[in-house]
Amino acid sequence: MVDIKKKANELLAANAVQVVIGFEEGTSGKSRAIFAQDAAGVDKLIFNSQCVLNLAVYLTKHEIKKLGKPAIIAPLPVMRAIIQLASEFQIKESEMAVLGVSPEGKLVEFQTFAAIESYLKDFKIAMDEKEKEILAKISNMSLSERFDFWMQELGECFKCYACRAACPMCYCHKCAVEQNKPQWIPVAANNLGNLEWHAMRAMHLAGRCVNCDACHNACPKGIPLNFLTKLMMVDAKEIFGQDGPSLKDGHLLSTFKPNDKENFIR
Amino acid sequence: MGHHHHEESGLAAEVKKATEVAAEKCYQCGKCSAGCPVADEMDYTPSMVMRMLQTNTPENDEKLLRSKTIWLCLTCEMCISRCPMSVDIPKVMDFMREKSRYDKKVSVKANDILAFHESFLLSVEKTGKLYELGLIAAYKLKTFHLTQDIAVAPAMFQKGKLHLMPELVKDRGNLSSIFAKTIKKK
Amino acid sequence: MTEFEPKIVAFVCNWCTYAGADLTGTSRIKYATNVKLVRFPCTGRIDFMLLLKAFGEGADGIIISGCHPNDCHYTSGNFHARRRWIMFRGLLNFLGIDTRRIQFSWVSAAEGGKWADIVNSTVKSVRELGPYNDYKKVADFLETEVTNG
Amino acid sequence: MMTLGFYPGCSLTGSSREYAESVVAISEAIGIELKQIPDWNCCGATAAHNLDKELSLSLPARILALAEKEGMEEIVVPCAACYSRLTVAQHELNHDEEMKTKVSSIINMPYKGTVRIMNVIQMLQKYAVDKLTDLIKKPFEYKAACYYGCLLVRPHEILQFDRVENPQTMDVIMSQIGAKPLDWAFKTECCGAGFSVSQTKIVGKLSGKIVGDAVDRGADVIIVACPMCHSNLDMRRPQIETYLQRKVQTPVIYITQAIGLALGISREKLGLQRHFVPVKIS
Amino acid sequence: MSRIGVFVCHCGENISATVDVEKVAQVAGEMGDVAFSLDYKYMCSEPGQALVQQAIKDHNLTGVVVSACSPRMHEPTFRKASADAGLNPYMCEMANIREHCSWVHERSEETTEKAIDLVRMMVEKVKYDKPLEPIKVPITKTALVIGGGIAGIQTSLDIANCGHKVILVEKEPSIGGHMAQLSETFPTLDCSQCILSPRMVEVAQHPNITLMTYSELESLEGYIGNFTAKIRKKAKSVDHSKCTGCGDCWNKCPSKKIPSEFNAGLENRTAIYTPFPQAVPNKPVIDKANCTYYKTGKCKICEKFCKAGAIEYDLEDEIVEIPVGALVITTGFQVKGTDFFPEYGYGQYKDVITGLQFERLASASGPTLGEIRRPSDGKVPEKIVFIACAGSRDEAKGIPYCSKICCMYTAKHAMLYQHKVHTGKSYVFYMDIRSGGKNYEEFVRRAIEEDKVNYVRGRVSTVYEKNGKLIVKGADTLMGGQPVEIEADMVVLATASVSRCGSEDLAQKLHISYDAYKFFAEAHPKLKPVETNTAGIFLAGACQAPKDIPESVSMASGAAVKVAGLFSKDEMSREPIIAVVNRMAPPQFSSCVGCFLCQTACPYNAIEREEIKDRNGNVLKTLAKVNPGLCQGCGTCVAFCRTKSIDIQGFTNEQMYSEVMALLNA
Repeated sequence: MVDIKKKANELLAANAVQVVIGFEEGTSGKSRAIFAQDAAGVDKLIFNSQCVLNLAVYLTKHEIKKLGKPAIIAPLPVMRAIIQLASEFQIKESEMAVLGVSPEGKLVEFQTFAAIESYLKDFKIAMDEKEKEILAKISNMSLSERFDFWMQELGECFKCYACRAACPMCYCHKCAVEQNKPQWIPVAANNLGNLEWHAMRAMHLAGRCVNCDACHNACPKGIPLNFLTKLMMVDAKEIFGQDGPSLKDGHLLSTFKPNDKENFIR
Repeated sequence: MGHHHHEESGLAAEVKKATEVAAEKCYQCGKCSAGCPVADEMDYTPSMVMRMLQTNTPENDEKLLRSKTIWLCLTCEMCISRCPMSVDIPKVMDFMREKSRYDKKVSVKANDILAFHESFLLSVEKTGKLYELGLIAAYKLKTFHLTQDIAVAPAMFQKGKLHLMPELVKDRGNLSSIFAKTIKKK
Repeated sequence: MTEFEPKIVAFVCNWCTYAGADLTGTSRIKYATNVKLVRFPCTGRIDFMLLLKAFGEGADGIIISGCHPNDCHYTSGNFHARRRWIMFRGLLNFLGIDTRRIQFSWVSAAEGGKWADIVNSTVKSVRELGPYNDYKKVADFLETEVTNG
Repeated sequence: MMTLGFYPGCSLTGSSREYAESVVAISEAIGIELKQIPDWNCCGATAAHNLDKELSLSLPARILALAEKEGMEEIVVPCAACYSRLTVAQHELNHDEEMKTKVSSIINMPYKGTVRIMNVIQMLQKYAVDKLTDLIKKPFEYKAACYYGCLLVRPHEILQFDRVENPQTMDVIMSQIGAKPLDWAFKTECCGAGFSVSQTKIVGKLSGKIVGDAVDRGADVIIVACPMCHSNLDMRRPQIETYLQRKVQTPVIYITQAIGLALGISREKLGLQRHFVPVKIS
Repeated sequence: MSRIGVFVCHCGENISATVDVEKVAQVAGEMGDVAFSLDYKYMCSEPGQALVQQAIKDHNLTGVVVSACSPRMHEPTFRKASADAGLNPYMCEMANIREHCSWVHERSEETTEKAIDLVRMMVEKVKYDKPLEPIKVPITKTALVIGGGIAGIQTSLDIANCGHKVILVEKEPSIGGHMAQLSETFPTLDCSQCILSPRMVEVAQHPNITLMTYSELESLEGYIGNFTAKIRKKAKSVDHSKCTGCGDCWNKCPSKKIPSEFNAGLENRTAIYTPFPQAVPNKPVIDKANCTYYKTGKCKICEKFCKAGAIEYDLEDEIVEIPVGALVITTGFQVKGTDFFPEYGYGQYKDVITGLQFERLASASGPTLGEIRRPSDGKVPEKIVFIACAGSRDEAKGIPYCSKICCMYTAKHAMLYQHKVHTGKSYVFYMDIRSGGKNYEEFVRRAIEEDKVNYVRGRVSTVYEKNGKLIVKGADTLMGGQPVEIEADMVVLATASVSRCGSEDLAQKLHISYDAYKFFAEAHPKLKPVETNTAGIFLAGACQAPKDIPESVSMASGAAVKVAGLFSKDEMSREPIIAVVNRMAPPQFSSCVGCFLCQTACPYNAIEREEIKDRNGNVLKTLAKVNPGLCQGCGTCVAFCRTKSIDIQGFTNEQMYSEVMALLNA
């Protein structure tokens, strides 16, 4: 942490950046984002297991952009988000400084996004054993059990869109749920609407999800909606060999191979 | 999917099942026959063999299993190494030899060749290794070519190329069980 | 009680399957009335949301059909669609939605007979599966029938 | 001194022991100790795969299993026929899990299929090429027709050794020890192989064409790496001469003997006296 | 609130036999927004169409649904009728109650119900139809032809003779291509040069044709009617405006050992050279890679001897930018060399040659002045073997297809040989004789019957050299595969015709697709053989697949007509069924966030980036923008767009959505 703070101060002092996006102590042991613009702010910076939100979400926010060129504290999920966002032309290398944080909590400096991408090669995007268990548990339910399970879970959703707000990939100005010509998804929260909303979001994140769980952590109802996107992630890897975000490989669903394998088309 | 799979029968089908070699792949260019070192000794040249399989008639299947060709094939692999359609003829020959022997259809013209192979394996079964003197002896008995190579044998002794006693594999039980489970099974 | 007649919508591309279905007609091959076609320029155009909406509106089954690989009028629309369906089908299944009710197929402009087969076999299998009540419940269709709790 | 696994095969203990002798001799010279696979058996040769597929897989499998048990990673197999049988069997088993388990129960030993099988030329390429030149005492300055035969090069998909048409590996080594390798047409034609005993006439013809072409192109010596080729080209010389209708004195020696001579190893140690066609060259 | 008219057709009895058309019309009449409905025996007949037009006027309809046959049948008919009645044609839709209903079902309630549903669906669609105008695209009436072989020459002349400008780009120093290399041509045996040279000269002199030799396409941008081509004119090191083509330079050039491409390596050329005497233009270029001066900085002999003072060593490549309306790709093919055949000697035997090399031997302008002499020692071969399918129809060598021209030119070669060497014996090893074509089979028969060419049906296993002879080991499959061994003096391989190396790169520059063998792909194998899937780019000749001269020429003329047709108007209009990106007020400008996934998805590169700037030129937002010239309307982008910012006219999200709703909420 020391080295990170040191670096952050240097950057601010040299006016190389105007704001440092990081974590600070929040209420009740939780952490929250801080946008440090001076040494005092930098001093508040913390980094621990409680730092669960994906700071990359702020890189595309208009209000934050107004603060000037940012330096961002970037643990692995943020790095991944940065690569994905860059591949979607949402952010530029020249417009930010990335203060990488290694899994050991050490500062890793990157001059280019390419450098981040190659650094990530050693940290393949994947689920931990516990998550694998849960995924397997759901997958192994009978069809109707699974349906009821999700109806239960998604039934909780009251469309607060905290998941969307927390997701670095949900940067659209006008989300499809707000489209009303046609009204794809009913405005009111009801089972059908919730199912449609979360299914749509999962598809929109297919091949894009960076597995940061920010959506789940943000969900006031603790719905395991992150497993919908995790499934997309697993399939993308298993079926199409997509292995985490990439600057040049092209998007999972906007590219194809003539010999893509399926077993259900007659 | 959507394709109709009708049951295939006949030698060609058996070949395909056992060796995954599809006779229909052959388009009769003859490159195999052109390169085969023993083509002119054969009753049917390699390309002819493939054609006969394609006809898929009992008559031709029978002719093949009783042919000299299958025993003359040296498995030198020249055909397959140059085949434009990568038809693995040697594999087919192996299969047909085996079948021809088990069906007791071996051509009389191939007696010597078969006799040699069998004597060879006999020696291996008994000793675990090739006991050349034993092989020759057995072969002569099978074929009555008693005088063949009389000239060579002494020279071989004197050059130390023939042992009077066979070298034996210790675990011969293992060996004979291998034979029991394979070639002797059928 | 009369046999259950499933409602099935077919999302098809204009160049292959729609034309193929035309051929089924000109060849006077008969098939079940349950299936109604919606014409798209290309399978690449078919929004996955439409499948959910169709179930939501009470469809018991769905047919998606377009040009065979490499035959796409737009060269690669069907390839894109194929990837989309591979991912979406996995998701639906994971959500507990019955993918047996969705028949994907390639039907060319020359395959009038195949189209009839696809329609009839799909109608048959969906009929066997019965009405998609699980989903209809969610969509508050059978409100009246559904006992509270 | 490094150690490699060694599978001599039957012929090398009998009709072509000079091959074994010369292999061992030059191996020593280049600092390689060859350790025989304990209680090895015959590979089954042509006979086995002619008469029974499973047998033709099981016999090699037993040999390889024994090598594995001994912890051997690489084995040298000088006999081209054995080399071919072992390699092909290993390949087929590695591509047919079902058969693999079946065979391992037939030989009732565990079989992994991981041993690296090398012929003599591959051994030389891997462990001798750099040393060889310095070790040469007396350059082997002869016009040599390198005869590869079938089993060293075909089937290429499996052996992945030298190219099928006009192979070069032997030629390269021979020129390295001072020989002038000939460009000739019968490098990979078949000599008659398994018919050595049963079809001597055919052997006379096939081998005759080979020897004939080599001689016509002015070969002083024919270089081989396969005992079957050797016995056909050497021991069957009478039949060959009948076919060619002329006397042919050109000797046939193993590449290991040629190297041996260049390294100044004694003729006896190389077993040159064991040939039918007297080897006048030195 | 739209006013829709529904017109139900009986189609004689085709529909009314199984569908209760009256009921359909009556129910349709009660649907929302439907102002008028009727049923009629033949809607597509004159009076039928008149009914529609009348109704449009009387009930001032804003939309029309004709429920009859397939739109693929009569949509144009009724859209035109509507347009003539003053309704925007794109406000007219068809409900297919014939092919998709009456013809595939028995008469029953359900059948009629289905018909009604189909009508309801289209009524919903029409509600959301918007008046559309065909897209007008201006056309630059200049064609770019890439490749100066016979196909390129023919297509250029045809287009030019229609009065349009043509730019013909050829990467070699002269046009002519393979045809210039050929001796005689089958099946007439007239001399290739003699029929080609006049065409080459015509090209050079044609007022509408600009010839750019020694030049290559650098890049291509734009779309049909409006391309911009960048062309690299390689430095010739010779000022052709001064050069008289006298030949002093190449006669004096000291580096003479460069294998001549034109003579297929059978003869050498100099570093400063024209490919062949009849070259067009007949002025030299310096082959920098082989020129002593460029390699060592010394020599300059050509400059010394050039009276015209045309040599200019420091000339540099020049890139010109040319606006063109259409392209014809005629880059042709190439043949495999003998080194492709290890079993035939890896190309190490001098007297094993390719068919193309034989053409040079047989050609009066060739290195032997038309005498058949073998390369090794110049002897006239007494026995010659021709091997057909050398590489072609050979999966193992990666060329499973038939090269198509070999059967004929091999017969020709054997014939020419027999004509020139009367005592000679010729053998042709073949698999099948493919002689489809006018007078082709007769030609082959002549070779066999009159010129006594020995045809042996079988492939050759190997060829090897032995005391000056080539031993050919083949087999006669018509004799049961009997081995055939021939001691030949020369062997000619009819080596496979393959795509030009670099055709992949060119295809990518042009955004056209190519097949597994790198031949360029036509838009439709039957009905669009000269079009590519990129509008405005056409194909001719062997770059699409192996072809002989007559085929290449006819294809070239075909492509020329396509171009001329396109150029016959000042602007072209296209169906407005294309994608559009939505627009809204600042600060968003559009719901598009510029992720450009649509860009990678689009098969036509139709999606461009548009920067929205403020007065001071600062970029406020970057949006996707559809190029109406390139978009073909597949809608793949629409299904991708997460924000639903891109939509496709005629198949909008609202329309597809409401169609589904209409179908299911009966």
